[in-house]
Amino acid sequence: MHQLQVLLFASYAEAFGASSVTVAVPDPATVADVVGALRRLPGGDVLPDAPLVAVDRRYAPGVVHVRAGQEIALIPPVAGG
Amino acid sequence: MHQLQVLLFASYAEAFGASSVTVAVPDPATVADVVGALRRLPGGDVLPDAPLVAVDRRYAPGVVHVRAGQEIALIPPVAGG
Amino acid sequence: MIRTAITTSPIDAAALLAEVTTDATGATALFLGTVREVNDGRAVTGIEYSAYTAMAGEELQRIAKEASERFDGLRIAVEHRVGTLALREISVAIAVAHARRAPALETSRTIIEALKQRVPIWKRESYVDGDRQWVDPTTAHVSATAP
Amino acid sequence: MIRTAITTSPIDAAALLAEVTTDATGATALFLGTVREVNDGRAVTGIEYSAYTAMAGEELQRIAKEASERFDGLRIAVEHRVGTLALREISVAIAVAHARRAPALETSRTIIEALKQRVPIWKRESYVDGDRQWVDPTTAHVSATAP
Repeated sequence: MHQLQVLLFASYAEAFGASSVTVAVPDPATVADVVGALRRLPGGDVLPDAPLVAVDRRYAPGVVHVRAGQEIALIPPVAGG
Repeated sequence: MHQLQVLLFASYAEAFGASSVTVAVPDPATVADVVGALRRLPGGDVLPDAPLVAVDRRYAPGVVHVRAGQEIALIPPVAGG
Repeated sequence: MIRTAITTSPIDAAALLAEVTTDATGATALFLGTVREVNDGRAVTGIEYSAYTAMAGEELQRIAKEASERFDGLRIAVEHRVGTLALREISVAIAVAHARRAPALETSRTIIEALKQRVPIWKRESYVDGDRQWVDPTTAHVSATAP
Repeated sequence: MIRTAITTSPIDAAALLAEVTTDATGATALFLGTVREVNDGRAVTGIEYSAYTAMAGEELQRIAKEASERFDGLRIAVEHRVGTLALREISVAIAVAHARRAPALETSRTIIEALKQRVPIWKRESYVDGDRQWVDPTTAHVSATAP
């Protein structure tokens, strides 16, 4: 297991009560592992079935591997425009 | 036969050398009769097969009847915008 | 709300935007036609737009009215300029606002396409070499006239 | 030419129009998103836009770049504002110019649709009754949050 920091925004930041959280995930870990860990935290019940995740500022599907040092962010449903 | 005035614009005004012309057409006359008469005037060779005609400021097909007192105009290919 | 005009004055795009945008609209689409320096491979120095003004005004209003009937709550302002225009000046401005973006965008497009087909306005381009020609979109090139 | 920005300053639509329009362009399409007073049947007094600013800037640039590759000679300027906006203020402006109208109009539409799908920006509406809610387009209604 290792620790990864995940950035949170907007409604997710409110749900988790923080602008970032640290999750413990297997090493190596995938985006899906990160989402699973987030879902088990207090507030994680607000997450939809497949929340959007960005790795290093690009959307990344569940199968992508992530490691410490990457910028990982959980993206609520976007509402720009 | 009776006389009808026809308004001319842009390239057609140049071709006929006037901003309006008077044509002699059967009574009753149709838009097609007017176009036929215009085609026989000096400059009338520039007209395409089916030039646009407006009667009282609306496009009118060849079969429409026209009479003196109506505003009849020959419309070159439009190029607004 | 619909306002259409054939005008001899310079077109103020910002004024049209302000005219159609309200507290109830969430999307505004603006289309501008401007004079460009090259057409059909020739260097253009200016364009003279002329119109069958009375019919052009009525036809433009009919086009805007027809387009407005496809969606509720559209706000439409259209101006077409006539006279001599320099490079980069605005020849036509179509501003459409609506609560939602799709009606605003689609109506703007509907109006410019119909305007180009139906409004009796003509343009004569002036070229660097002093020549002038009427533009004929139906032949995809300009038709020669006396300079 | 492509310029995109996430900005905290009021958006100047006229400046974007001037930025993309040149002697070589003949058509300019502008899309504006503005704050409207009613959403989902509730009276809105203002909107707070927030962003994952670093990614939003990069994603907006990627969207504009992808859109620019469909036609040669496009000129694109896009700004999205963040912060607290009042009614009628501009949240997003997309200005696209091209020699011809179809590329300008289609590119403008492509960009706003992609922006709404992909750029990590969120909005929280404030209502007359003092409540505030995050807007969630995926559920077609707002999701309740603590006021």
